[in-house]
Amino acid sequence: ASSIVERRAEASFAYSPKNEFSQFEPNSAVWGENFPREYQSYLETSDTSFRSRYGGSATHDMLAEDPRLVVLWAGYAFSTQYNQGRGHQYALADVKNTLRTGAPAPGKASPQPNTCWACKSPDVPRLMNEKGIAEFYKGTWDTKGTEVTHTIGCADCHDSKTMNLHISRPALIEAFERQGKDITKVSHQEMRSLVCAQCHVEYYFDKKQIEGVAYLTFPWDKGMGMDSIEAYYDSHGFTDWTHSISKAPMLKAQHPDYELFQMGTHASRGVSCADCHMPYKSEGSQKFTDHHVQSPLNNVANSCQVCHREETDKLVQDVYVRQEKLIENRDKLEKLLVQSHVEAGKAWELGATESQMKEILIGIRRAQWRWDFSAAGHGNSFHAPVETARIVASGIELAGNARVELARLLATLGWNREVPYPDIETKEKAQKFIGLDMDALNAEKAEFVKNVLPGWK
Amino acid sequence: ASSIVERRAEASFAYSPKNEFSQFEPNSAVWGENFPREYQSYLETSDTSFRSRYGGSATHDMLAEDPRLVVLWAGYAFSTQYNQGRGHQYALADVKNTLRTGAPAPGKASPQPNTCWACKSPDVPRLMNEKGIAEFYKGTWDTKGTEVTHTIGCADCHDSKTMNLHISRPALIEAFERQGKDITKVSHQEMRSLVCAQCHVEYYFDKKQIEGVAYLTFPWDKGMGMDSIEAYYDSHGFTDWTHSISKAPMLKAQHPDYELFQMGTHASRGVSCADCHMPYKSEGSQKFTDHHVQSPLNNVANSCQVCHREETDKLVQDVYVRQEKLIENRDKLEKLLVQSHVEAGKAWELGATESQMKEILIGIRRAQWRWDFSAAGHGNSFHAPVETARIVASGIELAGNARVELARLLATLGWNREVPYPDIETKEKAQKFIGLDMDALNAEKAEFVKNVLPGWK
Amino acid sequence: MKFIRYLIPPPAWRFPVILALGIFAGLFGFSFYVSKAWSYLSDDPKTCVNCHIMAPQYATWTHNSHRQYANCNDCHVPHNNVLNKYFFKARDGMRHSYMFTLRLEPQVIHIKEAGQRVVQNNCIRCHENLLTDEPVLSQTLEAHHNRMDRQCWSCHRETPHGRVNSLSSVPYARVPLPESPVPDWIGRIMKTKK
Ligand code: HEC
Ligand code: HEC
Ligand code: HEC
Ligand code: HEC
Ligand code: HEC
Ligand code: HEC
Ligand code: HEC
Ligand code: HEC
Ligand code: HEC
Ligand code: HEC
Ligand code: HEC
Ligand code: HEC
Ligand code: HEC
Ligand code: HEC
Ligand SMILES: [Ca+2]
Ligand SMILES: [Ca+2]
Repeated sequence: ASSIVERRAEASFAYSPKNEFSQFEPNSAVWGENFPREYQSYLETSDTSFRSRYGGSATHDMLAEDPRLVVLWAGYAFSTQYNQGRGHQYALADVKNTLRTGAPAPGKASPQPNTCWACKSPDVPRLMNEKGIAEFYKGTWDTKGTEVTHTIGCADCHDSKTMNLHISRPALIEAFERQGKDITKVSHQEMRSLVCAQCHVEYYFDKKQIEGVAYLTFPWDKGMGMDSIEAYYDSHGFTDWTHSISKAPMLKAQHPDYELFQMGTHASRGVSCADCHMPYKSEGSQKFTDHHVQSPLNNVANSCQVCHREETDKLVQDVYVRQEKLIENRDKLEKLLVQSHVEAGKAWELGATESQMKEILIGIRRAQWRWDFSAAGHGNSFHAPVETARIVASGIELAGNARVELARLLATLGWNREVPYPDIETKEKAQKFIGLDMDALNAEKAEFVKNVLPGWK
Repeated sequence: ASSIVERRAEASFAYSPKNEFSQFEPNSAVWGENFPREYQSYLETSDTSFRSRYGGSATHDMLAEDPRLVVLWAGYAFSTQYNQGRGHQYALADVKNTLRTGAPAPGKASPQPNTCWACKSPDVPRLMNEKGIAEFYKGTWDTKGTEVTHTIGCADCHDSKTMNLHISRPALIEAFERQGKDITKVSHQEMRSLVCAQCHVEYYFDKKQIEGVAYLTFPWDKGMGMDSIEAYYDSHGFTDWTHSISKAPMLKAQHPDYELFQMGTHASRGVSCADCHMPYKSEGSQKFTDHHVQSPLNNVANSCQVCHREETDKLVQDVYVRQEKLIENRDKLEKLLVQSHVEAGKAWELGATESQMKEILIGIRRAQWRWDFSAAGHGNSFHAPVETARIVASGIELAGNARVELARLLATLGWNREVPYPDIETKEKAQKFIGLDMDALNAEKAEFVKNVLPGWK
Repeated sequence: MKFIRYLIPPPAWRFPVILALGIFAGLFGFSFYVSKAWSYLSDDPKTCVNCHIMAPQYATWTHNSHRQYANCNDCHVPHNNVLNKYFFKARDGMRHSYMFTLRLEPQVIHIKEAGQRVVQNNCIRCHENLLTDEPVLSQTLEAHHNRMDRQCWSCHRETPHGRVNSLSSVPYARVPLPESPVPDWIGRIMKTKK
């Protein structure tokens, strides 16, 4: 009986703020004192035990699971290391430990700019407020190692006075402005996705606007679809890197989660990211948002089943079936891309001219852009399966056409048979094939971790 | 609750007039006297006014809308005429008037067997009952013209005593048996789709089992998916026809509506064909099944909106968006197939050998099978968009690979450039390109319509 | 009488037993009072909302056309006979209060199979006229059974609770609705004015 009394009391109980702090407080523990439920669940993103068929918070070494990726990214840092993302607690640790940021040491700069911190920490808005936006991005990544010290936290998504959701990153606001949209006018439900869209989006570093600054930019001026973004890059003459085998002018897609999600059924029904990845939860009569941001497959009851009455198994299968059907063809596209790169490499070897290669290389760029756009968002196959499938199919077509042209060109150059498929059975073989000296890279990084990182705490 | 219904039934039995008829009564008007609401709505399938973006009951001349089809079917009757299906009232008229059944005349047989009547009339179960199944299929199509005279009707789907749904076609029962399944054990809800599966399925004519009989067979022994059916045909060494340009051993897919529907979201949630194509309707205080079988887009309120609260426009857009995304890539696959056929034709012309062509032609067969499987079911893009997209993408990959091989082979044969794309802008040009004498075919058919058809009433 | 005598404790135990029974009765009464258990015997929907966790269902029901015609018990309790009605209620009530008190309730409540059968029969009970078609009925019974063998809400998915369903899905709903939108004091002032 006393518990009934207690539980009726809960209904009228509310928290009163205990702690005062500023908007730029980067330490989530400070915010957390006022909001213990949210804070406790937020800390759970450090749990790495859940693994679903293709996702989850356990680390997947993507290059080991699929060594073709190494060849697709030959000449680009992604070929050295690429893991599937895990919980927000690891954002900072992972950007420091990845080979992609290199091994800065006294007198030796990181190959990456400070822009790489942009989506990893609430110190970012704080520093931007202190120094200015461009000034923050400026310089190599190692130069702010001592200043960016808190992983993704409350200040990234919340207003400190009202605890309303807010946008802390200029790139998103700027992208809205350039599209003629006002981000302050969006609905509460849209905010429940837009806070994620600060980071879970395709981006590039615009180096043309401000001398010496890799300015974080979302390429949405012509729209957020795969084709519109490609058109944007084409019209800006933008290229991420030149492929080291085929010499194709490549684009890299990074996690276009928000963009693709919008093309799916759930978005069209007004469902937001938080509905699945941060569902509401009630403890007693206290309702709060589960801040353990994670794969909904680890929490089907509170995410999917709020809207769907099917059994857990069935809902999980829904997700897997879509992922499988998509990945089957994405894998084929990957193979075609490996072939295209090595065939183009062969053509150069046999003396092909720039003008003979031009159209072919553009075909490869476009095909791989499609592959990457579909693959880089780890939720795409479920978020928007039909659009993702459309993108994959159009990539297969482009790769096939490029290979027909390559076959004709190779024949002209005197090579009229198959170009052998490289032996890239394992990540190690693939990295060797593209000419990486992994031992050296790993050794350097170990030095960095041992000598430099401790000073960044 | 059921006891109340029973009591009311007793009351009704007492004074309602009844018509007695047998299971083999082919005339729906006779059944209709007992069931006026169902009969009236059944007659509405003669309305041809509704046209949706890709479907509806208005006739679409598919070859005129997309002349590439003519080339894909070169050497096969479908290249002469192919329309999108319309209401059940027209089943008989359309099979009689299509060029595909040829122009039988005294002394001149139809190119088709009696099996072509199988899905057009309730005279079929009646005749099968009288003569036997194989005996019914036997002989050319013109030989039963005087006996098959009623369009699709009540006896096709209903038991005359209980009015329960029943299966009137042996092909479906046999297919279930060969799979080790018992069709008499299915649930009522499954029957609401299985009555449609008597006709809306992929089929072929098995000519090997019984001498001289084109026995209607559903190729499901290995499963109902696209790949399983292909494996079935391959293992039976079956080929529908040899393509007249490429000489590829082709398969024809016909309306695999039921098979693909099963791979979609709605089927996985237990929704049946009748739920959308024959939804309940209420008139006054009575609820009955709307027998105006048609595109649900002409009846969104009673089909979609009972389950979905969205606006009509939004639901219609859902359908169109999926159709568009699918058709975009299916069109690309179509173009690749036209190219493959003409490139293969060129290779033969330049003296290619059987052994050089073999694998390539199998590639073309498999690619076109995928295209046809996705295109022939007019509802596929909505019924199972993700599976349909998977099929299209895998077709594009196969066609691309075949073309790479063809490019290498053509180069070997001394032709190292593009094979010109044929001028097939219109249906007429396309039919001319593949060597059809349409004037002759149309004139013959007109004769048949004028002289023979009147005797078939 | 003999049988009652068995229940009477030996003299030495009498006082503690009476005390225990008293406390027990008192606690029972208290629980009964605090949890408004008496209201279980009524058909008033507010009964169900005694448990705040029933709020989503209450809120959605009040926004559905059924609120005028069907209360919770019209759907969720058997109506084929009176005994069954109270038996079902008692059994359900026991489980619900047990789970509620022990905080075993899931975030998202799912109706159980037995409950589904009850609801289905109640849909049919009210809508029977619509579901039967005289001309058809005069020929065959089967068509009617066929029409009722699927859960009505597999098509009528929004009836009556909508589709989004979780303890936290209708946070701001007024549950239960105020007795009267006119506060007492206004009534009083208006009366005195007259
Ligand atoms: C616009 C926001 C944004 C920017 C800018 C950004 N990242 Fe990330 N990063 C993300 C997101 C979102 C993920 C999670 C991706 C996923 O779903 O796995 C991520 C994941 C990572 C990971 C963990 C997974 C892995 O790949 O091993 C590393 C490391 C990383 N980023 C490094 C970098 C580096 C280096 C840069 C600069 C070149 C950078 N990030 C720039 C948003 C960003
Ligand atoms: C400030 C940038 C930022 C914001 C804001 C952000 N994310 Fe992330 N997110 C990341 C990064 C970076 C990672 C990868 C961390 C790693 O692997 O080191 C990540 C990882 C994830 C993961 C993978 C977790 C796992 O267990 O595998 C999910 C799911 C996710 N984010 C969803 C969201 C959602 C939903 C939102 C909005 C409610 C959001 N994120 C907001 C940067 C961000
Ligand atoms: C990745 C983005 C993200 C981060 C980081 C984040 N939140 Fe939230 N938070 C949300 C979202 C989304 C909601 C739901 C808001 C809504 O629906 O109004 C929310 C809601 C809240 C609420 C409102 C009550 C509730 O539970 O719904 C509080 C309080 C809150 N968060 C506190 C915190 C604290 C404290 C931290 C840091 C420990 C934090 N949040 C970190 C996204 C975030
Ligand atoms: C906030 C509500 C909500 C949540 C949470 C939700 N869904 Fe949905 N889901 C919908 C709606 C609305 C639709 C559109 C169809 C409809 O109207 O019923 C839908 C459609 C679907 C479909 C069919 C669409 C497709 O892409 O084929 C699947 C499958 C599905 N959901 C599975 C899931 C799974 C798995 C989860 C959890 C990871 C989930 N849903 C979470 C509301 C939701
Ligand atoms: C209807 C439910 C639903 C919504 C809404 C949704 N997601 Fe997801 N998301 C999923 C599912 C299911 C997965 C697959 C998880 C898996 O494979 O374990 C996923 C995967 C992810 C992943 C990869 C997680 C991992 O384990 O690697 C990220 C990141 C992600 N989603 C971000 C987002 C963002 C950002 C949004 C909004 C723009 C969003 N999601 C909206 C259901 C949803
Ligand atoms: C297994 C059942 C079945 C068999 C056997 C069958 N059909 Fe059909 N037929 C259908 C169905 C179902 C449609 C409707 C297709 C649609 O959705 O458009 C149809 C449509 C048609 C149409 C109208 C659309 C058009 O193509 O112009 C004609 C004519 C036709 N069939 C002729 C034939 C001929 C000739 C044969 C024999 C070679 C045949 N049918 C064998 C089931 C069958
Ligand atoms: C006896 C064979 C047969 C049965 C049984 C059958 N169909 Fe058909 N159906 C056809 C044929 C043949 C056509 C094409 C008629 C024509 O175009 O001449 C057709 C056409 C259609 C069309 C196109 C109508 C339009 O207006 O465009 C739809 C939709 C359809 N059927 C759905 C169904 C459904 C749903 C069922 C089961 C409830 C079903 N059919 C049962 C043979 C059948
Ligand atoms: C293409 C298949 C098909 C044809 C042809 C057909 N029916 Fe039906 N009929 C159905 C389906 C499906 C149902 C729904 C049965 C169920 O759910 O139990 C139905 C239901 C009925 C019912 C039960 C009452 C109701 O309305 O739900 C009657 C009576 C009936 N049909 C009479 C007829 C008559 C008379 C004809 C001929 C004029 C006819 N049917 C032709 C498929 C068909
Ligand atoms: C297969 C889907 C389906 C099932 C199952 C179903 N219904 Fe319906 N119901 C419909 C459709 C479609 C209509 C719309 C008829 C109309 O408005 O003309 C409808 C109409 C109704 C209406 C009238 C609504 C109005 O606006 O007038 C009531 C009441 C009803 N159904 C009750 C039930 C009951 C009770 C059951 C269970 C025995 C049930 N339904 C099962 C599809 C279904
Ligand atoms: C008998 C019920 C029913 C009918 C009728 C129905 N649906 Fe659905 N629909 C569902 C269910 C159940 C789902 C699965 C998602 C869920 O659980 O909410 C779904 C999913 C969907 C989805 C998402 C799946 C996908 O393929 O992306 C769309 C879109 C949709 N329906 C549109 C329609 C349209 C348009 C119609 C009418 C032509 C229709 N539905 C008719 C029950 C129905
Ligand atoms: C959830 C709703 C739904 C279900 C269930 C469903 N369909 Fe459809 N069907 C549609 C829609 C929507 C279209 C597209 C109509 C259009 O484009 O006008 C369609 C199109 C069709 C067409 C082509 C009609 C035309 O206008 O040419 C046929 C034939 C068809 N369906 C048969 C079936 C069969 C057979 C089944 C069961 C195996 C089935 N459908 C199940 C919604 C459904
Ligand atoms: C003492 C608190 C309490 C009261 C009062 C209450 N419920 Fe419940 N109810 C619960 C709990 C706890 C559950 C979840 C039990 C479970 O999931 O097994 C529940 C589950 C349900 C369910 C779904 C599970 C099932 O048994 O099928 C229905 C239906 C339901 N309640 C109806 C009602 C109705 C109608 C009333 C009013 C007559 C009512 N409840 C009053 C606590 C209560
Ligand atoms: C018109 C009939 C009807 C009325 C009135 C009704 N319910 Fe329900 N109730 C249902 C149906 C149907 C379901 C099953 C919903 C489902 O499975 O999606 C249900 C489910 C529930 C559940 C379980 C939750 C779930 O989604 O499975 C609870 C709890 C519940 N009702 C409580 C109530 C309460 C409390 C009231 C009165 C305020 C009420 N119901 C009034 C028909 C009704
Ligand atoms: C106590 C009697 C009663 C019960 C039990 C009942 N209904 Fe009703 N229902 C009604 C009445 C009366 C109306 C007319 C309401 C109106 O006209 O707005 C109605 C209206 C409807 C409608 C049309 C309006 C709407 O909300 O869409 C549907 C559909 C319906 N009921 C389905 C059901 C289903 C499904 C169940 C069981 C879960 C059910 N009913 C249980 C009495 C009842
Ligand atoms: Ca990019
Ligand atoms: Ca066939």
